[in-house]
Amino acid sequence: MEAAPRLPGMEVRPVERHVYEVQIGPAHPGSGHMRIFVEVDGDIMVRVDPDIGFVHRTMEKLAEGRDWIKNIPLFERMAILDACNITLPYVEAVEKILDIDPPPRAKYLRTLLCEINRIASHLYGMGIFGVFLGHSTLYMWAFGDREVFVQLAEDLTGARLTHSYPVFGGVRRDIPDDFPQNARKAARYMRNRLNEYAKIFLNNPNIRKRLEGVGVLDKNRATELGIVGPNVRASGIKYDVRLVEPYEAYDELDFEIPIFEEGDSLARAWVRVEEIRQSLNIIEQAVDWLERHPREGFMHDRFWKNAPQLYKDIYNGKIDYAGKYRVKLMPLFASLKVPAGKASARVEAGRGEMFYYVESDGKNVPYRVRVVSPSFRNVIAFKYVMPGHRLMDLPAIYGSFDYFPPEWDR
Amino acid sequence: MVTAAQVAYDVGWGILHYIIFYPPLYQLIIIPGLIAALVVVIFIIWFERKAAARVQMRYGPWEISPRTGGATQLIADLIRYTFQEIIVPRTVDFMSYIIAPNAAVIFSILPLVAVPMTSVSQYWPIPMDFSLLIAVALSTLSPIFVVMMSWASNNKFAVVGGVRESFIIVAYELIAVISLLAVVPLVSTFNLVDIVQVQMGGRWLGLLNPIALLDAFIAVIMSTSAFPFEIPDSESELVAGPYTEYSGLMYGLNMGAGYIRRWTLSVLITLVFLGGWAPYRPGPGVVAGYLVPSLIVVAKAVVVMAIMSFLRSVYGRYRLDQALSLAWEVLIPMAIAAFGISIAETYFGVIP
Amino acid sequence: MFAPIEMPLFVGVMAVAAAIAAYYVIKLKDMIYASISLALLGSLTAALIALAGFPIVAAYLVLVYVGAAVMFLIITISMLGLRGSEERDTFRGIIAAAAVFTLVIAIAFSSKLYNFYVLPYSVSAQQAASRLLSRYLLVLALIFVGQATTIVEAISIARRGGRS
Amino acid sequence: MIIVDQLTGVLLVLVSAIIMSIGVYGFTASRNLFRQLLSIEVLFNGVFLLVITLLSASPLVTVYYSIVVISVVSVEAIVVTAILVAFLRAYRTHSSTDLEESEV
Amino acid sequence: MSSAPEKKPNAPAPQAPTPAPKPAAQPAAQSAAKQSAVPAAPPKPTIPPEYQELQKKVAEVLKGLNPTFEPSRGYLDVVVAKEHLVEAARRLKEMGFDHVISVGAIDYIAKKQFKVMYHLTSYLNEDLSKYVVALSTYIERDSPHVPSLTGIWLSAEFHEREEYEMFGIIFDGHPDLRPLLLTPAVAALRPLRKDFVVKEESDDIETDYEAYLATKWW
Amino acid sequence: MGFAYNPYSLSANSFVIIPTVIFAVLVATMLLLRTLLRSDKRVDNVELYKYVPFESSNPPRGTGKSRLTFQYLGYLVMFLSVEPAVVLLTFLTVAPRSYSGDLLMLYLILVAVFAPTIAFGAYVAKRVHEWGWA
Amino acid sequence: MHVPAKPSPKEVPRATFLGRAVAGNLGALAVGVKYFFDPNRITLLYPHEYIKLRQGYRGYIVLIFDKCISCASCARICPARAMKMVSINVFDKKLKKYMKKKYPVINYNRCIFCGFCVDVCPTEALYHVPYHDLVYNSMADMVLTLEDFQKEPEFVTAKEGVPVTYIYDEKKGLVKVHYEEEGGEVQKAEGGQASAATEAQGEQAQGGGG
Amino acid sequence: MEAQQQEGKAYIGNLEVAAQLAKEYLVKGTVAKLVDWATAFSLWPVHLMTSCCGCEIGAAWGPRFDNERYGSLPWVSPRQTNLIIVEGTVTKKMACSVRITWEQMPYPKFAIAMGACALDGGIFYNSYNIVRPWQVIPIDLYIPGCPPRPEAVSRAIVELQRMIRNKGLASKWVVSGIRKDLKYVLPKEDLCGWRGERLELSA
Ligand code: SF4
Ligand code: SF4
Ligand code: SF4
Repeated sequence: MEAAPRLPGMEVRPVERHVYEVQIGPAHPGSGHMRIFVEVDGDIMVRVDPDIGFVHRTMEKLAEGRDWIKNIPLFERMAILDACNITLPYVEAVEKILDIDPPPRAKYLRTLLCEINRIASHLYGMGIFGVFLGHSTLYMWAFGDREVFVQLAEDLTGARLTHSYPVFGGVRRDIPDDFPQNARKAARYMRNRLNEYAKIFLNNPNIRKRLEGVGVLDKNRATELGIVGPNVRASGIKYDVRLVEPYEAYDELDFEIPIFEEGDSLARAWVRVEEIRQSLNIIEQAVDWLERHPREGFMHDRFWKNAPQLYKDIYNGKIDYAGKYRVKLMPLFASLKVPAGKASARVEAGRGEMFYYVESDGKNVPYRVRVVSPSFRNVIAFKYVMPGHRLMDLPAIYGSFDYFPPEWDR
Repeated sequence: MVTAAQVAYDVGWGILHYIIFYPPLYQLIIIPGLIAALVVVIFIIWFERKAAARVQMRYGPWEISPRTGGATQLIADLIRYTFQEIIVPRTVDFMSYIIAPNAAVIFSILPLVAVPMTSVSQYWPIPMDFSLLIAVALSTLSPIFVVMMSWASNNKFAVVGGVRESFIIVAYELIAVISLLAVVPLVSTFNLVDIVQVQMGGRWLGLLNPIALLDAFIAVIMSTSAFPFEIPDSESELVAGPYTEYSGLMYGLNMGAGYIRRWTLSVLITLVFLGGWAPYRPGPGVVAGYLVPSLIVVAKAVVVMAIMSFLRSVYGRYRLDQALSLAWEVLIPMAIAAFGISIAETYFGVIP
Repeated sequence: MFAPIEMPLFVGVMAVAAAIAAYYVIKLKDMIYASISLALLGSLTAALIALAGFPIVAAYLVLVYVGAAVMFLIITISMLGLRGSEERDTFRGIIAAAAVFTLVIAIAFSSKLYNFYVLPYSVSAQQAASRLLSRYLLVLALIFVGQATTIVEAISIARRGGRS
Repeated sequence: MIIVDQLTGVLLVLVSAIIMSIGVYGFTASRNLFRQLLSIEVLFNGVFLLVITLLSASPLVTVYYSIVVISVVSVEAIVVTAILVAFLRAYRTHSSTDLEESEV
Repeated sequence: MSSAPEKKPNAPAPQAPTPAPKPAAQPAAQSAAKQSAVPAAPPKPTIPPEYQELQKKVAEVLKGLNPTFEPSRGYLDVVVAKEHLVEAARRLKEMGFDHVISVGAIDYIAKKQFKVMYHLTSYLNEDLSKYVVALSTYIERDSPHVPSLTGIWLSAEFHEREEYEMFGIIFDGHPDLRPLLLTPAVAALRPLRKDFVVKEESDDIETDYEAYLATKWW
Repeated sequence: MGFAYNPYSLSANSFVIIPTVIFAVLVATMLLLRTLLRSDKRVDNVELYKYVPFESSNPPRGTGKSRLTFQYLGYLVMFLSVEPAVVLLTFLTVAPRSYSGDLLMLYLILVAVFAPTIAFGAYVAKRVHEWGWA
Repeated sequence: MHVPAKPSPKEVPRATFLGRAVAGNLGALAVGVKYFFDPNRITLLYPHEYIKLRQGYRGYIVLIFDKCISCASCARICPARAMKMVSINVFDKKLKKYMKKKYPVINYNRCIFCGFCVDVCPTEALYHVPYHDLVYNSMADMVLTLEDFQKEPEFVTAKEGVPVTYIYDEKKGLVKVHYEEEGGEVQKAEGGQASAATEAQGEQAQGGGG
Repeated sequence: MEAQQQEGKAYIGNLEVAAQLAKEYLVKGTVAKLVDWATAFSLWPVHLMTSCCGCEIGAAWGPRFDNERYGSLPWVSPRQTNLIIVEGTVTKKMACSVRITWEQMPYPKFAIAMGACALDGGIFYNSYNIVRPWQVIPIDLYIPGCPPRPEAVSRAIVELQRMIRNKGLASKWVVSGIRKDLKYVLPKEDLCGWRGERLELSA
């Protein structure tokens, strides 16, 4: 064998003679911000070694040096396309330590944005999935339809992706006046659209061939690997944080958790489609609730009772220049001190269970925040599911787990 | 009296007639050869992008010339490629690296000299007795150079892409050969001119044997690795397949070679199944006898190619082994069946 | 009809090209390029055959031999990843080559020098086909059976499961 | 005119002899199995030419023979390669040395 | 309009949880001292009510291993000694906690200890799904060795690799203990340890105008 | 028509001379462009990885020419064996109409012989685990 | 109103071989052809059109100098340390003398447009302008001085294009309409502050006219 | 006279000088304009996602903002592209790849830094694991925002087209082989471990 080029500073790993090592990523269309060492024997992958960390921006460390409130935008950058779901457990955990419970309207608003985010995130994942299989139309459609929901989120929060919406004790804005009918229109539009998605993508014989029976994870294997989210529901496991430990307003809403038994890539794609349907239901219900109830109770009293009149005017839409129904933050937010204690919280983010462990020692910065994002728990699947498949299955499996490297790298 | 104008006219006519319309030159370089192919490829890539954009809720190339819908986009791309640096990596085999794409282009257009563009024997580049056979045989040569390209690049993605290309050749070649030759029993000849003449009355062979047409169509898509068989340069695992290391105009050439191959085979399909210059009967003279029929063929072939390009917006790509087993379990039996249909039609005298 | 006066010129050019291609098959270090040379050699042989008046054989050669067998070699070699040095026994080679060359020339020119000539005449494909069909149907069927056996045989040999 | 044809014939015989001897040279000189296979193929190319030239007096016979020869040759290439593959694989599995280093 | 911390007295120094066994039902009295800056008084940290029942079950399962339960919210913090970790893990797995949500380590630099926590929950046992249990142990900061639980829960593999590179905790028996996220040079810093301090460029939010304009921010 | 329209000249022009000229022009263009469009030496000194093979923007490891996709050799074998037969059959179909009975018979023989063979081949070729090296 | 979520087992729609091969292909092709002939384009022709963002959009930030009471809340809450307080001499109108006062300045190299500073400012001395599509040639341009911070950044797009908004539609998702047709002006007229919108609109009118 | 002769010799013997003169002779006026026009309308960004701004890149090439209208097509391999968009944070692990990708692109090439992280670290300004992209590659345009709106990406492309056409960046490169307005950085930090030692490659 010829000597591999010797480059200083480069880890040289021995490679079995009969295999051929392909490095996929980071500057590769078939990988996101990660590298996968794939060893192929002919066309069959024999060893897959995901090498992650290309987007590791040291959030856990930075969080230990920053004020509590500043960590919300920080953690949001993990997966900006799923911003509300990603920051919500942090907010919840801190609320648990503070022992406050946000008012119901705030809960519904959070739920609403979470579901909008979930749809946007699923559509993003489907779009990327499509482009992995060479189906550019699905990519474009998913991104086009995602814009509908991004637009909704923008109407609600004032930013396309990085909403920084939930804050301790409440949320930052209330819905604008025209939001309910817009949301309903969007929901109806999306339902029709999903049928066309099924026609051009999921039921397309070409795509079905690529996905059926590929990357099969059965119940026990999925449990052993600790896969989360829609992926695990595609394997027939009834686990969804919204189901087992309802948070925010989820225990008051009527929706289903779609479960599939097959556990292959196709089922994983279908779970997401069905979840989009359910999320549309939830959005409609939440919007109904918000419309029926008066605009009050946006923020926990503890942070709001001393608010001056100006703040209330802005909230009630009497002054409108940087958005109506805006919650002004009290200056104490800037240097909030949280009592000593520790808490964990989990929510069902777009890609699965999002888990935070927060420990405070009574200072104005956290003592330790441990973040486990759904994608981080799914990485292990690549290592154990891919071997034995063909090289061309790599994007199919990779895409079906709905990758988002910044999320797993944190 | 001989005037200067007359001389000029004669000389001009002479040049036109003996140089430009000299059949090999005309067919290789002008229509349907390099120049027509260039125009068509530019149009088709533009069409491909625009059609996909239409399906995909957007505009596609537009700003460059809003009035024509961005039709000059590909010209800009071509010029940009021309004036870009050509990086030759240190690890490549230089001569093969340079030669392979050029040879691929040449062998892609070579079948075009074996096809007639008119029924006037004066304008045949070669004797037409075996033209179908020669064209089919020549069209199988150019993929070899894609493999050579990938091997010369000495890049992992390129080599994997090259091997996939060779497997795809294995899958498509038999289909293409059988389905293109499946019309032979109906006409009892390899002469493409005769084949076109038979179809003059609107009895296109594609209608007599639609399965063969479908199969040939799919084989062409496969052979040029277009969607849904875009396997050799499937970008999600192999970055650009065999072309990964090529930059500048060399890459343009590579991409062009694939499209030119598709163009060549489309012309062949047009002649064999879609009646060639069919409703039109070539008259005497260069224009009526050569230019017009060749333009008709070009027009038909462009339509064929446009349909192929449209599939990009509907399909993803197959896996390599799926494409292979699809070829062996569905398409080759289909092609053999189409062949049988032709023989049976002959036997039972469906066509007089 | 006779061949045109420039026929030997064409043949000569092709012959030189073919000889060069053959030389490169032997010379090139990289097996892939050698196989590609072989493909070129096959094409040039086909061209020579076509010039000699048998385009149908030429087409068959290109389709079956160049398109298939050479492709097979290329793929197999690239799959096996054969590279590296090879020893050569030049002396033995030259002796053998010279012997074969003399032999061929001697046989060809001694017996039939004034009898063979090349017709610039195309074999009618229809004629050939009808003759084959009418006389050698069974032979053809046997060829088919032989081919089919080859598939089974080669597949069984090449795959691992067959042996173990 | 008959001179021209004969000249052509002589040329063809010559070139086929040259190609054949190149093939034989490669076959005898090299020790690499695949090189030998390629050399045989070169040899066959010469043979095709020679057959065509020598038999061209009766064209139909030429066509039959050459078609059969070509079929047989291509099939032979397959079988030989298949045997090689099997051999190499067996060789590989039994020995720890790498293929590329061992002179096959 | 000033901020809260100025109004309130500073919070007392942080009290790291003690590893010593302590009756879980009676939280430490010291928490009363921890009045926070937040207007209302925080509750006494206890075992959350919905976990009371689970706590009994877990205590029963881990009998003989001296489990202690630390106050926490949203999960049940079970602390066992390092020697008993593997056995406790095995029993918890038998009980139905079949995968790991998170493996987290905490650096209590004042006590010269690391705490390693395995947050567990269940997929297949639907009754246990609603609980999160943290199996944790304290280890010495100087010789950070802890038995790897990858053999019991495969899902812990990448988490343990991460904690390894971030804290330098060596998980004995881990099949593939390499740095995960960082390049070797950065991982050598053990970045999540408390003695690795991230530089703030300046804690001062106020600057001189000229200095501000003169600063090359990049 | 004269010299240039002689079938041999036509063939030579179409198959050899003009393609060779185009080929030469193309190669010359490429070499010329490569010489002309070179970045400055100063730049090359800064960009050390410019001329190394592309491997997803990692420092390259190993060489590209190596042992490759082996699993689909079965399809290849099948192709090679089926092609001569089928092409032979297609060649025979130019026979005049009166022979179509023979032709049909030959076709049926071909189908009868090759249908099971192809089925067997496809079945075996699909079982990839029997083909790999490892 | 407690309706717990329920798991609902579903199945991937399976089809028979023939159905899959024929109906699947035809269905996919039909959808493709349908959109080919009846495209549903939602594209914004960007430099010629631009989205008129809603009032609440968190775009670039402008300081209203007179309202600022130098409380430094904005700088303290800024998660990216993009805001700094700088002290300058200002003429105090009440006291009629020069005083050293602190004012915020912003560094757009850092700012993540989270809007915390605007939301925390007790006197609403900061506001967002509803646009966010500027690019810079050098990083020095993005460190704003106090004077620049009081001006709205130049909105180049408004000179080149016309404003559009998107409305929701059940059939087509988002539909692009021209801003004037939406009656946007009426809304804007109410904006009490000298906001970006009004100025941008003035520019727009010029752009539209020219 | 003598000088001329010497030059004449140089032309024959020295290919580089000859090529240089040929380029200077050919590429000016209309040809230069054409080159700039073509390059401006054919900016193909390479597929390199460095961080979460990639979402908005996806949206920017998605149907609503459709940057393909400018003739800009995201392409897969750096060898065929001429634009690199650094999409947000560049970590130390990624920096090597960014650098290699940029180096493997053929000239004339352009670079855009997108997002606060790519300018000055954004919210991660004091992270120990990031580098600033302008320390790694020379940048032409900066887009602030976190993430910038897709329109801002479009704006950057429009702006870059203007720059290319007004300043003749592409044609100037063609003539002189180097872009005078760029500082070619060699990173101070040892990103992939390439400094000090020469690359050894066995073919
Ligand atoms: S918007 Fe956020 S990042 Fe920007 S200056 Fe305000 S607080 Fe800082
Ligand atoms: S928060 Fe408002 S008033 Fe206070 S310093 Fe900032 S801008 Fe001025
Ligand atoms: S600028 Fe913001 S969105 Fe972009 S990479 Fe940085 S954190 Fe992510």
